Amino acid sequence: MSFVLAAYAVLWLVIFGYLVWLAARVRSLREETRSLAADATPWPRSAEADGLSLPLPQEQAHPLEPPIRRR
Amino acid sequence: MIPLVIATAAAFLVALGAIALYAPLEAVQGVAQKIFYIHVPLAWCAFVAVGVLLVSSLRFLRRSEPRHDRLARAAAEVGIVFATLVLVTGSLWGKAVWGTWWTWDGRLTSTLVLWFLLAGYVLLRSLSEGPPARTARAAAVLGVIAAVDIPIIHLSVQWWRTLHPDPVVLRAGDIGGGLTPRMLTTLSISLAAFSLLLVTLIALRRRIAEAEDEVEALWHLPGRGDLAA
Amino acid sequence: MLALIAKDLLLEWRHKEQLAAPAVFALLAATLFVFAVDPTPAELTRLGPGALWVSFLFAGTLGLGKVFAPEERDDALTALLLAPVDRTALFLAKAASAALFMGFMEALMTPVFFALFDLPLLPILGRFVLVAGLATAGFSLLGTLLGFLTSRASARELLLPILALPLTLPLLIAAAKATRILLEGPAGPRFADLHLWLTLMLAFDVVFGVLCCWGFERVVEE
Amino acid sequence: MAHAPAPVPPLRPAAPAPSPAATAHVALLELERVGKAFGRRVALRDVSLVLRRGCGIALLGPNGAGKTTLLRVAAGLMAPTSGRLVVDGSPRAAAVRLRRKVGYVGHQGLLYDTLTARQNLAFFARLYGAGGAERRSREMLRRFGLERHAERRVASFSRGMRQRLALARALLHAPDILLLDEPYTGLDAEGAQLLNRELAGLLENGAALLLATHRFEVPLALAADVAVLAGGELRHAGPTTGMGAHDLASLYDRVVACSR
Repeated sequence: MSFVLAAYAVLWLVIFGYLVWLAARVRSLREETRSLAADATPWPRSAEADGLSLPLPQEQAHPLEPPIRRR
Repeated sequence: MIPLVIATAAAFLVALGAIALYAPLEAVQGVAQKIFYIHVPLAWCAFVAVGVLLVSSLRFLRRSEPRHDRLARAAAEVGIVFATLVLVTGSLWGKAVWGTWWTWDGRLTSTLVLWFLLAGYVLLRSLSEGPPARTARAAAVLGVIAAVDIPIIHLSVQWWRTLHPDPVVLRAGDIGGGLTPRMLTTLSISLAAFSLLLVTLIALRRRIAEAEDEVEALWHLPGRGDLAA
Repeated sequence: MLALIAKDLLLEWRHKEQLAAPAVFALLAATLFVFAVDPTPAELTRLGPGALWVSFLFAGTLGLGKVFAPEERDDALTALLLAPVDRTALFLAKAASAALFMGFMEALMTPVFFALFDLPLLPILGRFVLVAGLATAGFSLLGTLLGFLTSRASARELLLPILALPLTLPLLIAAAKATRILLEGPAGPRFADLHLWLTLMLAFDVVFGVLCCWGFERVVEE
Repeated sequence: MAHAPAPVPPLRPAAPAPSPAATAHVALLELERVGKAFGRRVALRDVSLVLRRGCGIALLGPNGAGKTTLLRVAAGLMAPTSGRLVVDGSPRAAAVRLRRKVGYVGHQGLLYDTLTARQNLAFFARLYGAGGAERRSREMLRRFGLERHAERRVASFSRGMRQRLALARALLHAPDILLLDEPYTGLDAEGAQLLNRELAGLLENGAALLLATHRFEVPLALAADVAVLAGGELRHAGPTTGMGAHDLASLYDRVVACSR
């Protein structure tokens, strides 16, 4: 009799254990998204930044437009 | 998602009730036979999970849509959970009926090998470092190969068992035979409950896989918010 | 195709010492096994083949990890993909060179094993080579593909055996059983089963030969 | 709504090559509205380009603009997610038919470190078939000034010598189409000069060239067209006849600037 109970106990133990593990997985994903959103910085765009070898005259460098807002 | 969880819970209540009250006490094994009602459905679910893995891997290789890849990932992981349960309940049942924790019976041993294959699949995915698309394709190919190999392994384990020179001491007994109608109904209820559980877990794990892919995509776009319009 | 195999042989010849590593490993595994089990001569016929084949397959996985190593270093694989050679020929060439290396290791180690286990090799040599050939072919085909699948994984040396050994279990069982039946000789109780095991191995090789070529093509295409 | 790509003017043939090419400027390889996405990240969007016999195109663009992806798709290494490749006028099995005709040099050398230079070339020559592997590999070593190092292992090669050997490997089977990803990086003056001589020679007898680079003087030296790729889109494609280095630079910055 004890083995039957043991079997059913293990059944629920493993299933709920897996659910708890999944919940932990979701929490860690949420943390990762928060940290990613925090360090999103606008990307500088100019000829020098693109590693071009010819020195461009300064006045031709365009002012930086604000990065496109994500909808 | 919620209705699925409620349905599974209800099905299990009915199944447990049926197993405890409705199913008759089996003549030879007595109450220990009640493990049978979860051991067999678990084994059935493990093999269904592998089937889902095979189909979704093949579909992903034909048209590489991420959703097939996610389904394969979910099926493999849930498959391991069920395979582990099959092994545990199998050995508990063996201990209860024959007094030995492990009988190298053909079916149980095949499930053990199945467990290794699924573990290998999940390990390949988590340890791969190349571009995600390549990992997904590699995992899909492994999924197909593992699934095709299972029947061959099962056959060779059976031969390994039956062509064994020494007389086999412990016959694990044929699980299927000798079932009274009442037992059969209990088994089918329990089978339905476990199948629902399988579907719920796979659906849940697939949703999490979607979240994983979202986060993965964010890593590739640091700083620029221009997700493809 | 031959050019590919020739290249692999040339590559392997460059650092010959690496060839010996799997062979030494196989010998070590078997010797440790004997120490651990301390079998009586009668048991040796029963356990010897098992120890032999477990050691061969473990040593085989060590060799497999290196099959795609030269291609990984300077992305030479891309150069191969550029050549007008179809992917299956590429894969079969790699599998063939892996099989050659494994065969070389087995040829070296089998006499040593049989001597160590005091088992008669000569009377069964012919059929044993057949069994070894079938096992090595199947193992190299599957192993080469798995070697490629795990080429981008960390802890690759660990992951490859974990994947390869369960998948090639039928070969291990068949090879060990067949070898034992050979050792028991034609008078043995299960001599009739020999052809069963051989057909199983052949079927395994054919099924996974086709499947691995298909699989390689799927993964190598970007 | 993504910025509408500047209308792409039809590619007029480059200034007449040194000697007027005997064959008309027939198209060897056409990329028709090629797109390539890795999951959510779009690497190439709606790129159309034609590689003509005897014409060269220099591909300019900032890092991450998709130059390498474009070259790998053109070499048949990567299947485009949208659009198609047309080889000699037919899109059928383009990637496979492409392989015999393409010479590709990427950032890595694509060579076997543990083999010597001659063994590398001999192996690849045999791989491409059409006998005389030894002869052709020795010839290539000579043309790239590598005879002295023929028997040395590639692992011991400097960056420049490795790049020369990679170029030799790519030109081994006299390909019709040349795809070079920043071939001048790591080359010394002599190496660059050897490369220019080889490229001019190949262009002369009818090869098509697509070359990704960061240096403005390259397209001018080869009298090649220029194509500017930014954000995975082909911003500009046209000849460079009568353009100086600074005109090219300001054209580049105007084109790249408006892609933000």
